[in-house]
Amino acid sequence: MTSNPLMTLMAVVMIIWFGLALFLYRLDRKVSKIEGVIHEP
Amino acid sequence: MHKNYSLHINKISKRFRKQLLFRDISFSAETGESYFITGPNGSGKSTMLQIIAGVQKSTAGEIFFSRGKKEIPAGERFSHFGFTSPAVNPYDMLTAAENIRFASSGVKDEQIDEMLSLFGLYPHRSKHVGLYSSGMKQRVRLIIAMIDSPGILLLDEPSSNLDSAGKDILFSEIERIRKDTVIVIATNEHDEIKLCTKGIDIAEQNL
Amino acid sequence: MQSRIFKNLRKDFLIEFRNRSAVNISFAFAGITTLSVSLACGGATLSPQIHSVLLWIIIFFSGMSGLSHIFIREEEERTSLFLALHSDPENIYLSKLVFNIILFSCITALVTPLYLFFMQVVPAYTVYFILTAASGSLAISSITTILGAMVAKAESRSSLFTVISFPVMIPVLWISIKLTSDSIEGGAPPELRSLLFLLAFSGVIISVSYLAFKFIWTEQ
Amino acid sequence: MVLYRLIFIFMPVVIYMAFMWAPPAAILGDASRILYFHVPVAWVSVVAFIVSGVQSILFLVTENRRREREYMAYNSAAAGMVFTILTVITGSIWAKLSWGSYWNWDPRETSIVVLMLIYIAYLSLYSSLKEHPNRGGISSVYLIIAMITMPFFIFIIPRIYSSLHPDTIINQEGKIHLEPAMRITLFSSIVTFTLLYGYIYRLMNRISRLEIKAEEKHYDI
Repeated sequence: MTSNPLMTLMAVVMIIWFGLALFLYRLDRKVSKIEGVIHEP
Repeated sequence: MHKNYSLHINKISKRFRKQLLFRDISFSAETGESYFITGPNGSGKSTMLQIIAGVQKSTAGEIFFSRGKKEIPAGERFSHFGFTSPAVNPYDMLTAAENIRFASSGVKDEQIDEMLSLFGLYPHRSKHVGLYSSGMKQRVRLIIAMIDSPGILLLDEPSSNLDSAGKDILFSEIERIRKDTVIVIATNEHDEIKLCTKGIDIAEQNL
Repeated sequence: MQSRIFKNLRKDFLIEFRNRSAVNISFAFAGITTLSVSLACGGATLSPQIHSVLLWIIIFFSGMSGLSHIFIREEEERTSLFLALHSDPENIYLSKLVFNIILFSCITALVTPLYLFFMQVVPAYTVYFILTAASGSLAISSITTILGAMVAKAESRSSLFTVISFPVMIPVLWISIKLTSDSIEGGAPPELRSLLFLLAFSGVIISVSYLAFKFIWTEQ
Repeated sequence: MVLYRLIFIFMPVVIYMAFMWAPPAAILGDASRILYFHVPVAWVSVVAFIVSGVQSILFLVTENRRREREYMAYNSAAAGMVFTILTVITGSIWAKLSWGSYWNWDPRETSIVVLMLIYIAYLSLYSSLKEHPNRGGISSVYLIIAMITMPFFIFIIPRIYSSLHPDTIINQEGKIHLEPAMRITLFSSIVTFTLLYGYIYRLMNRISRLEIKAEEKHYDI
């Protein structure tokens, strides 16, 4: 695996993406939660 | 001389970005009536008047002007009202007469001179307004509002900075025109409130 | 309506004429920039393209220094409420536009001959050169009028004005630079389509600004 | 919306396709893989610009939901700015690899820079109008004016510069030949990035809506 630089690059990009995705997803959840609180009562 | 003007304010609210100024203010006034708006500093008296004059927009609510039975469309209101406020500043580099001519719609020079001498500015007519004292500037503002003898007169703190002679002139002028004009005054001065037939306290309406 | 525009114009000219400092400064700025550029170049022979780039950079920055003034003055002297009470937004826009066009034509008419004189440039097609300068400055003043109105309401005006005008002005500058270098160099016959482009551009900007000005001037 | 959540599946697939599945291009080799990120990002920056222009027009035309529209125009521009910066960075890396210099004022490069300048100008105008009650109106008019200068660039650019940039999307006599696999990868990448933009944009709008709601709740009692 280490022999192929393309593979390493892809792994790096994937890791960056997963970090970003996790962040976005958590933000999404949080906003949904607050929306629930604000719109409910 | 004028047809009957009337002014209806229907549930006006104003909110600046972060704060609510006033809410659901309604009143109406007709020719011959003079109306006062009072309230503590910062309660939105001036804003209210500027909304009526059409230079600011309300957050909600409507304003109707009508002359006789006919409603005046928003674009033509300029020619029907006079407005003064400490926020209206005449051009410093023009003389009083030039400022008044700029504001009026085709008034004769004699009429301007007459107004200037009525308010005691005739000796200073060729000086630039930038050299005037604040009381003199206030007189210029009043002339600008009244020169076209408008059907609706909106006065925001009309006697601010005026000396007692100036106040007398102002009050006698108001007395003179009050039966042909809708007058709305935003003020906290007792003398001015006494001039009016009815009015509201914005702050109380808010509660 | 027309009398209102004339009244506004008369007022603006009276004020600017009495308080000459602002106009004087923009003329002085234009003149001094031209002089310093020609001084720095010191008789070096430059290609027509460089000449036209230099000329239009001078014109651009002269415009930047002077053209937003007409609206900023109303805000700084707090007279904009007075103006708004007595004129429709459309009239205000048109009178300020005419003022700016006149002012900027004068600035261009000062800068261009000075530049030609000091740099010893003789354009091959004189009429073409003049037409380019005229329509380029028309386009610049039509853009800057509306942007000046915007910037007058904002903070940190003068630097912001350059920032927001530049991207909108790039097409005008490009075309004017190209046309000017053509007209200095000679060779290729004059390209009328590009001149028309400048006029069309000013026309579009002026008509959109005419429609949109009330959204800037009065609160929404 | 479920549609936007698809990016969580699509993006890894696209990354895999871009690096592993698509064959390397004929001349540029593996360096050409940056294409699958550069083109979609550029596409998104234009889309974001159009969206915020349309929101600005709607802001001026419609009467209701004014504040929301103001924020929506701003949000799209803010998102677009980030994508534009990414476009410039990926583009200049690619330019270095294929033409040998990071920057050479090619028409495409020029137009993305102009777009970036417009975004910068808009954002700085918006921020310096901080407390102005008419911030939405003024900044909307600016975006509209900036938008109407765009067609003029189409007229000028061919007159001023000749292009080095490959016509990647239409691709008739382009310098890079796109095989079907490459085309599929590029296309799905564009779709995914558009979805990503949509997702982020929606999230920003929801936060703005909450902000407006909170403000009204707090002050209207």
